[in-house]
Amino acid sequence: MSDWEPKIVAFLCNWCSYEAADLAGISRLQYPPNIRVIRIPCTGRMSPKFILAAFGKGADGVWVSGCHPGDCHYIVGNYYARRKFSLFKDLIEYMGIEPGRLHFSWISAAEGTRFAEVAIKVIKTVKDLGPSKYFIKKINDRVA
Amino acid sequence: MQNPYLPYPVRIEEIITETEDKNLKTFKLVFLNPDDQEKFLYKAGQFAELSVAGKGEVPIGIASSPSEKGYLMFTINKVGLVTTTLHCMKPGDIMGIRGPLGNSYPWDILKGKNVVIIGGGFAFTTLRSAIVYMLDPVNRPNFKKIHVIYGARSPGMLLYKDELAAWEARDDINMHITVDSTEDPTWKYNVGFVPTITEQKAPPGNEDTYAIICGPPIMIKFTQPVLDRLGYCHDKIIMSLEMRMKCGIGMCGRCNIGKEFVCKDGPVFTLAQLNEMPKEY
Amino acid sequence: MLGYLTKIWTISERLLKESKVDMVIGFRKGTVPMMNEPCVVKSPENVKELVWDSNCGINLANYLTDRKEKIAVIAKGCDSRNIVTHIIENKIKRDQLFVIGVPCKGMIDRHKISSMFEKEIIEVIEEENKIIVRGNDCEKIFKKAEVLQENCAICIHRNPVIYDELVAEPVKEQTDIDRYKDVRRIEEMQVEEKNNFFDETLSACIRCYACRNACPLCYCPTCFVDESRPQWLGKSIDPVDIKTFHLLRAFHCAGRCTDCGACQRACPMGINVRIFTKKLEKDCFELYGWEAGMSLDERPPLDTYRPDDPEDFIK
Amino acid sequence: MKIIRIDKKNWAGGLEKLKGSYRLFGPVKDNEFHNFKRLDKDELPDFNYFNTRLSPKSIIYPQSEIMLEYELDENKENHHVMKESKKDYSQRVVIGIRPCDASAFLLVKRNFDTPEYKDPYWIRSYEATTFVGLACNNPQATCFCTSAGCGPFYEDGLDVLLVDAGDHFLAKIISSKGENLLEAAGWDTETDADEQIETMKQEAEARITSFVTTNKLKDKKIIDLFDAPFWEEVAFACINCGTCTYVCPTCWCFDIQDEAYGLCGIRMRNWDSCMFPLFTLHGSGHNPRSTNMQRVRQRFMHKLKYYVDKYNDGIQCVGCGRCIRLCPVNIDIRKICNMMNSYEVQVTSD
Repeated sequence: MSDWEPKIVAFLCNWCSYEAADLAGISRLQYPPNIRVIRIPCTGRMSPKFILAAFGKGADGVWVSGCHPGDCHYIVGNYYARRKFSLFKDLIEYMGIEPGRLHFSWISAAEGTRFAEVAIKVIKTVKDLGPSKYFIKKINDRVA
Repeated sequence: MQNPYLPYPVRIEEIITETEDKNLKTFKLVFLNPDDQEKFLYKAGQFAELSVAGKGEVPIGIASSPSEKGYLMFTINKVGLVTTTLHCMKPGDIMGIRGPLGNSYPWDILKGKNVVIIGGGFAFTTLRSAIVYMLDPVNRPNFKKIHVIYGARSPGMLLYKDELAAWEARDDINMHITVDSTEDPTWKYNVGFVPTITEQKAPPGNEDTYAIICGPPIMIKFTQPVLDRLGYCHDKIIMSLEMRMKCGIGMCGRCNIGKEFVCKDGPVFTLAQLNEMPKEY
Repeated sequence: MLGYLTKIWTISERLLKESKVDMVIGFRKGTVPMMNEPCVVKSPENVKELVWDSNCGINLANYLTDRKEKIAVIAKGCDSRNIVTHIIENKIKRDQLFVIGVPCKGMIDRHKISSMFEKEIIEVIEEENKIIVRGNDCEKIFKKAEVLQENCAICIHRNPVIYDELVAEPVKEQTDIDRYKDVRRIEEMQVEEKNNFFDETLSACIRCYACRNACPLCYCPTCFVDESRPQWLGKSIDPVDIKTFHLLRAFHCAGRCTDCGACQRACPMGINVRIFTKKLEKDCFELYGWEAGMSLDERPPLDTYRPDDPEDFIK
Repeated sequence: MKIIRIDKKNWAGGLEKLKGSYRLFGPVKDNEFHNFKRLDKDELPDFNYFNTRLSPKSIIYPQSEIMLEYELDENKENHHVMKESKKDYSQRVVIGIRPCDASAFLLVKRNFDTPEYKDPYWIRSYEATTFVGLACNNPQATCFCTSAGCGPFYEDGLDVLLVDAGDHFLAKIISSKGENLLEAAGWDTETDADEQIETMKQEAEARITSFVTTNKLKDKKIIDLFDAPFWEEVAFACINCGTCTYVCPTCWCFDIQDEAYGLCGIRMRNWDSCMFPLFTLHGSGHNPRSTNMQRVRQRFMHKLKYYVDKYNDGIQCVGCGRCIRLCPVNIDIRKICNMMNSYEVQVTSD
């Protein structure tokens, strides 16, 4: 498994982290190519279903990133999201996903450098955990 | 044991966009194995399960006529997962087909009779099959007068426009095409809802005349009293039901109405039969 | 608790006679031991159909969703908290309801009693604090406390939160209860152990959705398991689909669940489904100081926020 | 019919012998209740049970079953073409099935084995299976098999009927399949116990205390029962879960689903339930059975009227009582059956 590379789905808020990723690109900042970005209108739009679907279809890690508290384009979307994520992360880890597979961050549009740094950190953590095994759906022997 | 769940592989030969809203496309399908075509013997009014690997199946009335050889034709409305996938497919793609399924229009009974076909919207597919079948030179002598009343919201929403025009030009079929409304000054046919046109154009009911109706529920609701007034007995009014289906062979249970399974015992019923059944369709 | 019945009849009869309500929603005697059937009584002559005993574990708030009539409903502590949630979530209006409050001493666990009684149970008779279980030519007497539903044993809100009339004086609330012992035990497990525990817990699940449907909180017109575009969940008994279902079902109840136990009581396979909802209940309490259904004036935790909410987990 | 005496000391040995040529399934206690499981080496069926929590229908008709498979990789030959999945249809035996559950398969067979279509999965499984029934010496209070077309010692649907007679079993051979099985197990002590079994049968039948009346169902009009006024009341408590249908040995409805895993996929079927709104939801959004009441009515009408009319051989229920015992809100099919049977249309005089 030495050449194994994790697949990480990143849900990035259109108004901040998504642009930060852009900025990181324009600034030619380096980070490993393990991230697949899905743009969301606001972290408030994130549904736990998206995260579970990503894990179910084989993502080794999921990363959700949005605007710093107080900076939401829709004023309060990320405040609601914060509560939702807090409970969800606790629940899914309670049910047995490894801490370190699911990440959240606040990154503003100006923080290209920070985006690259967090990306490196997220990828490293997920990579250290190895391939996902607990919430991934495969053809199963219970299905005759 | 033959596996009734195993679709015949077919190739999409041609895709025709039928209506101006682009929600209806006609698919011409050709069997990959010629033997399968021999096995697929159908009658107008039957349906088939179209199968898209990885997505599922969808029951669709067969729009081609048994008299048209070498291909099958289905006109599909974009509604759910499978039909949307179908709309995104292209000629040459491989899919599957199971059937023919269900009963058909009662051709034994219709032999030697006047047939009045009343259709609305995109429910005209198996009616097209019936018309093409009856107009086939081999079959035409088996029927007396044929009337067709077919309506859509607007001229652009009519299916099979070229064929409609060709039938208009014939004298062995009485066409009454109508649209709910139109601003097209070149429109030369009827304007008005199907029930109204039926009242004006359909022949009166008698022992020798059968009506086949397919259309949206609202059209059926208002056409039925018209046919009553015209003197059609309920056992001479023939309808085709739509239901959610999965297996298509009367086993999975969901299309059950009363003691009938719409997929196997139907989808074609006379109004007299439907009157005895719970109104759960 | 057995003495409540006459009062329930009197109130119901009065309300129906005076046309204060169109119906009374309560329980009638079941056809098998330890089961009562939720029922509706519309005429004052029929109020004697109503029963009340320790087999009324179904949450009657479940029968109020989107109703338009004026309704009297019999409510235990947990039912009343779900009624509060229903009102907050606009599933029914307060002025449509006449809440007949029942101070509750707990419901008995039929699965537990069955497993503690080797023979077939023919009859279960309830006396104050005593449950007499009879089989063919055998009998066993249990203390009610030993056969309570687990959620009742750890209940700290036995008295209705809202009511229009109480059928008896409030009961003493239980104190010094450790509600989350089982949750903590799992929290302390290693990842592997957790997965084994939940795989084992859910291995019996047949996806009948009794847990979902018995829950007054589950009223979405289209449940996520029934959504087809996209289809979030497969329909088979695949363990990941089952696990995902239970996770999301619990999550949809986050900050709303009152631990009424209806889900667990309904499960035909005896699965401990409360183990999921309780984790969220614990978190909501610890993070936001929230208990569901305690007040009509507070918004549930996922429908509000504080600028200084905890966010240690966010980078 | 031949009766073989099996001493209980020879029981385990015979079963082990059978495992050489059959896959064995039997009731096993799992936590609080019994269910049918594949018996591993040295594992014995546990007969200390009234009936299993779930019916044994899943042995023939699994809750989830792969039917077809396919490749989605366009570079491969025959991509997108379905083919049948390989299955194990080697001989199997269900040991200790209750007579009601075995006779349920005969009812279900009508659905899967029709003159027009044969369901190959169900039929092959069914034909590969030998049913060794365990007579019910002690029926439960919720059992009403005798008025639902079978009984505690009912033989139709079984290949062997086992009767527990204390230190030994009496095995009544009902079919050649059953005879072969006993032979393979090495049980061959013939005995003359017809009378003993008959007496035990009568005693067991006398212990049944619960009944339904079905005699008038056939004569009623579908529409009359369908429009009967009691459905709203019957359905009030129902929460529309699928418990009754999933635990029922005679419920057969299923759903067909495709699942793709990367570039390969399967078409599978899963049990479905008429209790679920999705069961009948049209693509257009229209749902012919959109309300709770309509779905409850469908379940009872199907079992107690439509089936009766369609096959003219009684109700689609064997009286096992599972739905009564496990319904979360205590909806009792016996009550509803009797309501339907005694329902008369009120003739309005105006």
